[in-house]
Amino acid sequence: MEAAVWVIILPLLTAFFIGISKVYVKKIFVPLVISSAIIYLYLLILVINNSYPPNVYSVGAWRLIGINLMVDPFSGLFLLIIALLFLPVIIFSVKYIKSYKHEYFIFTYIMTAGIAGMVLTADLFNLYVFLEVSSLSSCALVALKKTNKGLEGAYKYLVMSTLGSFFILLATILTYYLTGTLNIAEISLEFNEIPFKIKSALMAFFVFGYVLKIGLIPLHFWLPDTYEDSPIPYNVLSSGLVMKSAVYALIKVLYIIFGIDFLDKSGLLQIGVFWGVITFIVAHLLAFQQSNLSRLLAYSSIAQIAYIMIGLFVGTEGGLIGGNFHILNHAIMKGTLFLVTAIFYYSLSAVNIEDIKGLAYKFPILSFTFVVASLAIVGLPPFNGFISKWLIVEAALESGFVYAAFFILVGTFLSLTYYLKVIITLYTKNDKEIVVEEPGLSLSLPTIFLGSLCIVFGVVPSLPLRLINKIPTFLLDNGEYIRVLLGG
Amino acid sequence: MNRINVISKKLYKIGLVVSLAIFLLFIFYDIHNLESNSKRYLSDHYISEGVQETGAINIVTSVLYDYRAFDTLGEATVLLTAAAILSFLVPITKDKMRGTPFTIIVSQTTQVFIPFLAILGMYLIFFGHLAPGGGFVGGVVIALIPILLTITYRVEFSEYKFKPDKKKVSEDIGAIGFVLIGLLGILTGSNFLANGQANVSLGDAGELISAGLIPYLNIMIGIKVGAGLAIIFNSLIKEK
Amino acid sequence: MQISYIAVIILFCLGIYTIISNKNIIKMVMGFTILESSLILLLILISYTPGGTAPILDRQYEIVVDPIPQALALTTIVIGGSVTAVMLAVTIKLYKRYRTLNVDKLRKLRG
Amino acid sequence: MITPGFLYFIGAILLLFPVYEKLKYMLSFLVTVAAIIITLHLIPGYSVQLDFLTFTLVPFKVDNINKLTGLIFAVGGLAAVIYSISMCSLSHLRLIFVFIGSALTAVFSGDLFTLYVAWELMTISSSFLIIMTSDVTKKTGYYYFLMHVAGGLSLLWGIFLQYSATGNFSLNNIEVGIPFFMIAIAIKLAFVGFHTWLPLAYSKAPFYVAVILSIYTTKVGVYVMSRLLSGINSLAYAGLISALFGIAMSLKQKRVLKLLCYSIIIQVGFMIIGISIGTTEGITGAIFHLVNHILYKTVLFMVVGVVIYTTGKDSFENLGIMGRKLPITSIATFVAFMGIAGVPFFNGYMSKSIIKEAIQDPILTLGLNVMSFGTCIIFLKFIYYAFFKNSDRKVDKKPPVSMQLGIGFLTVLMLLVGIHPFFLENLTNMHVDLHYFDKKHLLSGIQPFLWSIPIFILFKKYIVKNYERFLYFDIYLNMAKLFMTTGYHLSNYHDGKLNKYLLWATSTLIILLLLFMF
Repeated sequence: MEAAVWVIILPLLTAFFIGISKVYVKKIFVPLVISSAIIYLYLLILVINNSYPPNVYSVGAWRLIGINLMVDPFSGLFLLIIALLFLPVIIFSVKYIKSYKHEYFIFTYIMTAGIAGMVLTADLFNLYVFLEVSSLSSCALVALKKTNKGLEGAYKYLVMSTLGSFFILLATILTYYLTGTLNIAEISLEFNEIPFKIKSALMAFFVFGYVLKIGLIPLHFWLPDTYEDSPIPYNVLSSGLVMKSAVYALIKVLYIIFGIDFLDKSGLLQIGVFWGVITFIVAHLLAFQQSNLSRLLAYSSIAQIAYIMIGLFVGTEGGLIGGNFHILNHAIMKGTLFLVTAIFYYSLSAVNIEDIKGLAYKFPILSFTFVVASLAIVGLPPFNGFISKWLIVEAALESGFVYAAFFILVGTFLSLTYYLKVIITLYTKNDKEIVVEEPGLSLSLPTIFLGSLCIVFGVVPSLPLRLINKIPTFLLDNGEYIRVLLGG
Repeated sequence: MNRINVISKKLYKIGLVVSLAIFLLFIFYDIHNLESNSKRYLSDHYISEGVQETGAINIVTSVLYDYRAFDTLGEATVLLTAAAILSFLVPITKDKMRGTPFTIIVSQTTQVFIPFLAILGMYLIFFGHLAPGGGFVGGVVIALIPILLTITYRVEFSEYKFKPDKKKVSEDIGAIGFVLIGLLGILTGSNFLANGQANVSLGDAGELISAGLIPYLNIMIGIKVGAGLAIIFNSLIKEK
Repeated sequence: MQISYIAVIILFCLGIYTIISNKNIIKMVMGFTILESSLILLLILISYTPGGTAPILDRQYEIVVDPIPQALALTTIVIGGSVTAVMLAVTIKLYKRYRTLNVDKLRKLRG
Repeated sequence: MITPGFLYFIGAILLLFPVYEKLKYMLSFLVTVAAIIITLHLIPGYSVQLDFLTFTLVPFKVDNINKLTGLIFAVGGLAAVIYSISMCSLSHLRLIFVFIGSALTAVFSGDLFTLYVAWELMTISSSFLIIMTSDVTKKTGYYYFLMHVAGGLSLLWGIFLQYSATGNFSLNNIEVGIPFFMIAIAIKLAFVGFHTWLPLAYSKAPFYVAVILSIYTTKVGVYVMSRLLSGINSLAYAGLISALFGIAMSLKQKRVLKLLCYSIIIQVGFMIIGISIGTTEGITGAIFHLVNHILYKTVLFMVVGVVIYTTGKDSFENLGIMGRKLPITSIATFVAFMGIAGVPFFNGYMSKSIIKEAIQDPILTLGLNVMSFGTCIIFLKFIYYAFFKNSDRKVDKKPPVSMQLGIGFLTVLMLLVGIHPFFLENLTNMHVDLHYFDKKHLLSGIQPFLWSIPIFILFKKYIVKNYERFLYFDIYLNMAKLFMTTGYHLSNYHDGKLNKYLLWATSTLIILLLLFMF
């Protein structure tokens, strides 16, 4: 299982080599980036294929006294998202990014490495370190354009993510103090003897720290700010991976370390579902008010994350499947929407919704992709968003969260209001002569690829569900996970 | 009305912080009352077996560069990221640092200091596995050289002596070197960043050439941290 | 309970208070530094064993303090330093653009 | 076995390839005709099963009722496509194909899941049809889409309740969530109170789009109602009220298309009454009425379309162009009028008689007569403007052959059904034990028509008059305003002050700690 560690170090090495190539050999830059991305794709597929049954890779061969990487279906899903998003975004960015190209790629690769590390590691402190790697580099990407808005967004992001990290660190240190170990499985075993109150306090710190990075209301404010004036291909990775990796870490910590019984007893499941409902209602209301396209999509991201949180906090098998499927789907759908937005920005620097008026007649295929992705994200059949929302609602109903299930449907309606607004603007004829820079194939092909996945996963949901169906066993029953990690 | 508003806001903030403090006090008190001293088997293992397993006398170093070397890779990456952010956020135009005129004493002392700093840094890096110190500390000391140059002779001189590009490249080389040394483990049929497990000769504990790959990892981190901190400092100072 | 843990709590809450009540960006960064140092202090405290020596085993010692938190503290210092450096850089940039250090004046992004 | 709905989807995909003008005609013709042939040869009882996620779905199931409905949908598809093909662009044609295909899928669906998917596909395709056709329909399309998605979500919620209670997706035995099914169907049916989208969409959209929408949208609602909610007797009165509302509104309209829209609401009232009775006869009558309604209402829409095509506007005065210059159109208008008025030997008579026969309640019988009477009055106005009022409008251009073909085809079918009512029964093996042409039925059928003529002549000046619009109140717009203002206030709270945000964050932390620790 050497590939697991390569998933983390290959992007790191690429980033370091880009740094060197910037100074000495500028010519190899594009081939280096592309070939590394392709090899990375191959590695990811290799690891995802081996994710079931889960296996453990021990860094430094120290087994339990060192740091372990563990590939299970849950992390396999996130690697799948990286596999689906990374190569298209890299191909897209090679043409799209014009200034600070090297820095952009350095940070993107480091960010991907950080996310891969977060997803694979089975060590609490290592999780924190990789969290910092990914959030610091994504903060750099927010500030990449060096505009006023970009810098302001970066500052707000930095403040928020640092605050969150400190609480996570505090909880990590206290966990070490209580258990004397940092391995997730051992912590989980030790935690059985810890009193309820202390565990709840630790959980509160973990939840607060990670939710600050996930962005549930009212901890969401930095998120639209970071999206507004950052390079748009980064937004694809941000909404698809950076936010999701925090979701991953939170779920892993909660389900593996604390265990589903404790979550149920402490009331976190109820609170989480309620929090999710509040979040998506408010986010939809706010999204309707936006005039900036990226900001609108950011608020929509918040709402979608809330759906995911509901699915994951319902605490049943169906909920976990639905929530995880929605994680994948949201990454694809939002990726498509952002890439189309990026093409509009590239072609005629369209930022606001008004600016894209009439573009449907200039870019018929891209607009169609946009329509498909937005209908999918609204949750209309026969696209992928519908299937995952269906699963979430079904799970919520099954476990008695009737209000949540009902409000998800209401939220679907609310999200249609603003997406339809954008679509109609897109299809309104514009008399103005617009000068358009043609996006080449390297821009439109990745977009269309992601857009077509919206339809494919909607019609044949069994493709990703084959992987996702295996996730709940390892989360609902943390004994299984612990057994594998401890090598028993 | 406005005044009351301000005061109540302030009181609210203080209330929040005080309640947080009470919670923390409560939690710490509870934790302290638990029997937690028995939960030290991991560190006990490091202390009792660490010297044999890694060959390093300094257990902190052996934790940093062997047991938990993957963390170190992560934090090196954080540092590299920070250096990269700072170096691209600085403007292209080179503003003069507002010169503080120093007397000759300062500049002369600096000249005397620099070799000692270099020696100290080297020592800290090379003896990282034997004595307090290590790559990070040594790197910081080495980074002091360009920092001192910057403070005393202005940024132009410092950058003339240590070219920014060179610093960036050496930072990258440090990081790459760390990963490559880690890959040695894979080449020898063991795992990434394996040291003793990969049949690297650990030598006798206490010797300079011992502890397998740890000294080399220390060197790489030293290069990286030195170059990175220099970049960070110069970038911050270059801003008008 | 040792008195030094109260120092950790005080530092931590001081850091939080500095962050949420100050409008000056630099002071906010200072708040983060205070927060970070409180956590480092906590790490060192939990590694401490009464009568223990530093974990450098040039000969056999009776009691040795826990080396892991010290290693973690080193990592935390580096990460915290990096974050602080980035924050300061962004602050400098922001000051150049907005000509103010008042955080409430940074209001280009809203809604 | 290929299903008719699937065939239309394939047609839509085939139309993706840029084809010659001729190929477009041929392809559409082939697909539409093949759909009719396939539907004709379906055997009741045939069904297809499909495993999807954890469910076993029945995406295709044939019985007598949906075979007939599917057949008339397919026939309507042929006529409508022929009618509109010369005007609409390739992308619109594709959307039309998807729309017809999803309507056919909905009709033949054997479980709630497939029904919902087809239902939403209909919404999506028809909304985009409205949105994309012209620049004046954007807001209409927005309204239409939102209304229909609200209906669709209501259906979905009903399905969820039903599924969690019973554990299957069966179309029969709806037990839980009936109010939600009702709302969903009411929106599709343009029931009074939920009808606001219908006049708006049909009058703003281009006429060929209105023709296609009028064939399927409300009729799918009727069909689904017959499946899910048949036999709820109280709904019959609701249908009556809806129809009376439709009569009152349609008398006041200035535009012919709007008149036709409100008349749809009246006719749907007939079907609601038939379904709510719940007996086999009632449902059969409703479905037969659906068939007849599609025939004559489509023809009327097509005729108005010809008027719009030739004169550019659908005011009542412009109807005057009919007459000798447009022979096919005029004959079709006349036949459709007789059909909708329920005059014996025309097609509406047959289904109205069946419904009347099935009713036991005297109030409903009276109501039904009033409805027929009102319909006659409304369409006498139409006929008056078309044939009796002197008009100086000139026909500038002749309608294309394809339009006339579409109208002619449906007119012939109407005459066939009217003269030989057993034709429909034989086609689907649904036999109603009724002698259409005995004295009693003939009398009761012709009465409203005969009464309406003198009354129309007497009250002509009130009926043929331009009323000002006196009432315009839309509760949905007010709800939208509430939504907007709430959002506006919320977004004002996000004023970019980091200190405020940090305060929110810290408060959240304290709340979390309080929640978890106590």
